[in-house]
Amino acid sequence: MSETAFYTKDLSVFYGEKQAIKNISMDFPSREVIALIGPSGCGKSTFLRSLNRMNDVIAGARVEGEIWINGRDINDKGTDVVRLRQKIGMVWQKPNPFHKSIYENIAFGPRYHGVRKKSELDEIVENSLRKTALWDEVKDRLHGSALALSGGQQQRLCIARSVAVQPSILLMDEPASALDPVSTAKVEELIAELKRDYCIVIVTHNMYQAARVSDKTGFFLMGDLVEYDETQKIFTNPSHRSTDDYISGRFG
Amino acid sequence: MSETAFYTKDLSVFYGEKQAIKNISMDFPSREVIALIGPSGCGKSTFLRSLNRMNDVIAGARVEGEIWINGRDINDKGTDVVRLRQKIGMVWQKPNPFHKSIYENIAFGPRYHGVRKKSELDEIVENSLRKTALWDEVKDRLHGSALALSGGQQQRLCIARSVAVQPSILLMDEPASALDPVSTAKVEELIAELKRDYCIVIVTHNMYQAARVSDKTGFFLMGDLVEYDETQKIFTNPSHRSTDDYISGRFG
Amino acid sequence: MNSPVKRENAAADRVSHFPKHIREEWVGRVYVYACVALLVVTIFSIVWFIASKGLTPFVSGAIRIQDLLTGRVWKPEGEPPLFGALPFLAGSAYVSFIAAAIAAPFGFCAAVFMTQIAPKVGRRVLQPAIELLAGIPSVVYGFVGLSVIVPFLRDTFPGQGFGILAGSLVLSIMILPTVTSIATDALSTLPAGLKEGSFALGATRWQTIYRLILPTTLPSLLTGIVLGISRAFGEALAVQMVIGNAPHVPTSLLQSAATLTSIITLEMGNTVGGSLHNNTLWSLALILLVMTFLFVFIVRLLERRAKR
Amino acid sequence: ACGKNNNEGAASGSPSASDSAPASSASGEALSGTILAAGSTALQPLVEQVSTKFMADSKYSGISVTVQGGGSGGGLTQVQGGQADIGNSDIFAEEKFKDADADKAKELVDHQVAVVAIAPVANPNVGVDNLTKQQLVDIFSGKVTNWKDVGGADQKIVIVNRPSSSGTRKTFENLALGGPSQDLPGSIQEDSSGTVKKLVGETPGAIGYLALSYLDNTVKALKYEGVDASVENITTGKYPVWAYEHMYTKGEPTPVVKAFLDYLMSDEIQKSDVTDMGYIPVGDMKVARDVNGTVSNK
Amino acid sequence: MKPKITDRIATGVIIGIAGIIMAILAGLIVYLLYRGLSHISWHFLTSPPQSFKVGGGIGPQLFNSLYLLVLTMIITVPLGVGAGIYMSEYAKANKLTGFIRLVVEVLSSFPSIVIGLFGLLVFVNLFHMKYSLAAGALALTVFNLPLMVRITEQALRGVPREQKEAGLALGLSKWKTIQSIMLPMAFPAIMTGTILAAGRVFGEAAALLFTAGMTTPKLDFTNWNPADPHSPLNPFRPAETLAVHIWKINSEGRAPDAPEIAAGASAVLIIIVLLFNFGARMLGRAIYRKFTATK
Ligand SMILES: Nc1ncnc2c1ncn2[C@@H]1O[C@H](COP(=O)(O)OP(=O)(O)OP(=O)(O)O)[C@@H](O)[C@H]1O
Ligand SMILES: Nc1ncnc2c1ncn2[C@@H]1O[C@H](COP(=O)(O)OP(=O)(O)OP(=O)(O)O)[C@@H](O)[C@H]1O
Ligand SMILES: [Mg+2]
Ligand SMILES: [Mg+2]
Ligand SMILES: O=P([O-])([O-])[O-]
Repeated sequence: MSETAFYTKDLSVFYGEKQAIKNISMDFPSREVIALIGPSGCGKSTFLRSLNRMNDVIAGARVEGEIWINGRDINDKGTDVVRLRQKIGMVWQKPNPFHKSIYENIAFGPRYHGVRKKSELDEIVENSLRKTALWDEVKDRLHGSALALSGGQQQRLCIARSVAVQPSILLMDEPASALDPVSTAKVEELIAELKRDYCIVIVTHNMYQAARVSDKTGFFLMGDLVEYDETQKIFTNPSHRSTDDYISGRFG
Repeated sequence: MSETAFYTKDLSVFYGEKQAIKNISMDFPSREVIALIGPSGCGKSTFLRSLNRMNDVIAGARVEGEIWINGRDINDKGTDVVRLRQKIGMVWQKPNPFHKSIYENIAFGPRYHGVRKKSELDEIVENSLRKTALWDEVKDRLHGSALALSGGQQQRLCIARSVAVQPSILLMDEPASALDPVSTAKVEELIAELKRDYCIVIVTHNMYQAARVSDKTGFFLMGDLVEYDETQKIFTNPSHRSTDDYISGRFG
Repeated sequence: MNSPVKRENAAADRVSHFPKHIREEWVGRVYVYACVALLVVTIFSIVWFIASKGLTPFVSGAIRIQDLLTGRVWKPEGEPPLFGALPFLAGSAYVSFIAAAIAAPFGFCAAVFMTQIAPKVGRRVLQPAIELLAGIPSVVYGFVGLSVIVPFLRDTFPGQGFGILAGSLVLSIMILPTVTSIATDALSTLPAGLKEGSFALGATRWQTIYRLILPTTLPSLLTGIVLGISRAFGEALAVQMVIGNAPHVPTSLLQSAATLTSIITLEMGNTVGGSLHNNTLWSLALILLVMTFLFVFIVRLLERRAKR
Repeated sequence: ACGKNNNEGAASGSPSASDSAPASSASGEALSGTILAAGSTALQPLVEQVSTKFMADSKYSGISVTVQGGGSGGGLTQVQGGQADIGNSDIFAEEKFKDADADKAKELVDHQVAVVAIAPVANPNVGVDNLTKQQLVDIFSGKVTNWKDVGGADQKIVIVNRPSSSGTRKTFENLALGGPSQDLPGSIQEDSSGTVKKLVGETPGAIGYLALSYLDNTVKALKYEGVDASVENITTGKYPVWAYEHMYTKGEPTPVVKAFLDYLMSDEIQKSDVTDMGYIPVGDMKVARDVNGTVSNK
Repeated sequence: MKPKITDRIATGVIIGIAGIIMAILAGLIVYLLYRGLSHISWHFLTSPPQSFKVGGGIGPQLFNSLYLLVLTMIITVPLGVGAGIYMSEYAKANKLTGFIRLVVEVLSSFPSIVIGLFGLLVFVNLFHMKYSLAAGALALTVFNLPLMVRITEQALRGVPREQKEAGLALGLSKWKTIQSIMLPMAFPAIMTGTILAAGRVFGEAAALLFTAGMTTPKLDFTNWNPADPHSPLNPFRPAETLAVHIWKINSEGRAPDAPEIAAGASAVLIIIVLLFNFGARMLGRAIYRKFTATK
């Protein structure tokens, strides 16, 4: 087995009284793609969001348990959340480019993190766009609005934006579910490409997608991690009845 | 083939400038279940809602084309929309019980349509709840708030509420997608049960569900009806490439 | 001189105790907290200053609270001076309640029109119109009241036109936007699908509104009405211009009356600071303040009800 | 006692001051400074107008005068508290600062700058042009409610009052009615003389009272006890309902303030602006009145 | 059939009432313009009022209103935006926040005359500002602040959560995210709201009677030194605004053409309020288009 990028221990998330995630311990190897599947409302997004402490943003959300990255528990009080998030990129279901130019969308992060020189920034922008296979499509309109791009392009731009600040982990919440077949294929290719450098955690409701892109798959049900194993095992020979029920579409 | 409950001819729906549904002609046989599938945003809900003119409620929505039920085009100016909707029940993805008691939720419709006698109403309530397999679960708290029921129960209550006004067509928009496995199974059973009396049109994103419950399936893509055929045919041997791509999970 | 330092911070991760982003965070924090602190200080000083002025007549023993609240005679320059504020309390209560009684059905109907009947026309025409009504300054309402409503009432009914009715009519237009906008919010934020559920059963629009929407949104509608009353209660100039200002408990809608605000406007400038008369006017201001708290309290109660 | 001294000071100062003040300032360099006069709205227009002229005068170009309204009470409070240099008032400070505050009045120095008479006014259609004191008392106490009972048309009487804190009302009550009146149910009360004039003019059967400076032909000024409120009758004391317009300073005025007050008392101003605006110059009065209301010949 | 008839009737009544409201508004505006427009001229808009003669204008009052508005906004906007940011981004769900919400709510419910009286006590007397633009601007700030807070809070809440999260996820500090991602997106809404609030401030009179005063000294419009007592810019001079002027003219006005002046000034006021309203809408739309770069 490869080295571990990070792992959680007894992670629970509450929304007010309600427990959305129940004592989940899970470890994520570097340079692999981990898919999280499960029916709507089972807590996939909640779990994903707790990994970069994005749940801090939600009023009433409370996280318990530990998340160890680089020998530190990020739920510790002393954690520098801002620094942490720089190391963990995130991509959402709905593409959410900033209302700025394509160039600015990507340069924004690096510039904030101290890159001042125009030439350096230019380079980062180009590299990020190349990595996400967008460069050829947008190189002529780098200073045009990012909102003028198609949905699929916007989503890849958002991935490029994350990549530009050099994270080591990428969290993706249904990154292709709002995209057309062609864009979906491109994003999936991109994931395969990026996993050479990053640990990628992807939430998806498309089981074929999970099977295609991931190395390991976790099945969630009502806040519990029912099963977590090699993707191939999960899809061919799951250990739990409910996993089987779900992947064979008996509910959800 | 069985008799036709209703059919559409060149039906288009616009939201402002944008055309969400493009010239769809489709016929719906009585006493059958017709599933509508397709990726998010392809117009399934929009199409369904135009069948009982529920799009009237949405500002900016405009419907063109014909929908023939019982020898009349319901898009005709003269149509009595109220009467029409009584004949076409509707169930939504998110259960939407009224903020009233269980009893009142079901009695609301019949009472409004002229049933005054307490005994008659009682009977309708009981029958509707029995039909939806809710009776045993709620008979002791008929006058408690409907909002205290679980999601699955609420959904079945909404179906019971529709059934209580004796429609001939039932429209269901992802009726089980927010439900747990057990409730999903119950709703699917219910659909199989109800199709003895009604023509049921169901939107679902769960292809197994479509395969399980429906007799015919229509595949939508970006406002077009790509393919419409016997369910078995669609799932085993679709005529179109994109149908195949979709049901084999290559996107969506 | 800043940029090299920053660069260094970015590079030497954990060395500096105050990396740029933490400093930044503090700047933001200090700024917003200061703004909020100022808000709190403001409100406390309002209460403190008005209360300390308004309580002097009672503390000094010159007037008893119950006499002020229940006294029917306002004769501050008499021998002995009499300070009965009941006429103003009654006047304020009458005008604001009647105004609300007129505005409530109008507001509800306008809200129904905008959300249920013709949302497009509503958004394009009625909504802006109502916002405009809210934007018209109260002196302009007073001016129109004085030059249209008062002469109209004078010519149509017995009396001089000035009085509770004139005040209420002017106020009802002024609070219509408040009532309407809250009703509109309540109607448009109804739980998704509620209305459709009813339509799908074949209920008519009116049935849906009357049997489903009205009961479900009632607490919110009441909130709007209370807010309207609250606004009417505190309105000064428009009312003062048309109500007639006689310090008597009104016995008819067409009789000149006075409100708390109108008597303050009228007499504050003519009395010397520190005199009993002047201090008693501050007591009236204090009553206005207390009423504000009361209204806010009621609104909160209703809102809590609406949430359930 | 103090009040009396002040009166005399102001009255006697007026004729001579006009030339002494500029003389004193001419001896040194030109005066400069600011003056804030606040208070009576009745007096405000006059002071404003005069201050404009004053500042336009090259002799006083270094002085800037600001005039504020706010009501007599406010003016007295502000001058007493030191926020204003001059407190304009329609009534004696002693009438406002009473009881516990009586001492405050003693610190103020009175400068009477004009006289204003107040006349009962009625809607032109009431059919009456003279009222006796008793008739007025009956009307304002609600004993008489129809004009026909005082010899006019058969019409309901509508009283348009000023608020009880008004200087105009106080003067009218004291000098025309002989004592405080009540606020009757159904009477209208208006903040300012302008509104009173407007209402009396518009409202059938209305009666009120106004300073002469407000009069015009939309309302009818009534004779009081058969006496017309003419300049002649007022200066001789035949028409009793009149009052001084006061400008109070706290202690003796500073040179700058004194220059302005002297300018206001100068013949040039008293004979033109003061009379033009419907006031009567103090110097024209052949009678004087003290704070207790005692009238004496000068 | 019966429910349908009820429905028809009810619908008719509701439409009727909507019509009545429109008619009231139209009537108001038409009346005000009809009475006032004929009196509006360049001279009327620029010359000072006359106490006793015909032909007075509203120049200084108009200037005062605008200047006071500017002063008020200079104070209110930074404070209101700051507190609004607190409300939407920093307030935790605890008692303190509940209390601050209550404060804002109460503050916005205070009658404006009470705020005016507070200004009289504190700004005019205690701080020795006398009746002045500064005192008026502070009173109006108190009056306007809660509204500004609410506008900002709502505008920020209108920013999609994903935008904020995208900023945070890039490792931006919270403040930076607010400053350079959320505020720009909220800007059109804040702008629109601010202009509407400005309209409200422009027409406010009750809070000014006892703070900015009811008089205007003679102004020298060639003197732009804010320290000079005759300079229109001096913030420590008293200033009668247009709204206060209307109120005063309606009661005190002794000029023979007082009714016309009142009507003319009301028309001017209403025209400006209309301009604020339409301006806010149009500007909001334009800015929105610019920011979302939908060219
Ligand atoms: N902000 C919130 N406040 C309260 N409850 C929430 C909140 N967000 C999510 N929940 C609840 O927590 C549970 C888990 O939600 P979550 O969004 O993580 O599910 P999910 O698996 O991502 O679903 P989906 O596939 O629909 O995105 C759900 O029951 C949801 O209702
Ligand atoms: N009220 C509306 N106004 C404008 N556009 C709308 C509206 N409702 C839906 N649309 C658009 O119309 C298209 C079809 O939407 P529809 O809701 O019918 O899709 P769907 O197939 O039901 O998707 P889903 O599976 O997500 O429910 C979408 O692009 C959507 O953005
Ligand atoms: Mg999710
Ligand atoms: Mg849908
Ligand atoms: O001059 P007044 O005191 O009556 O306003």
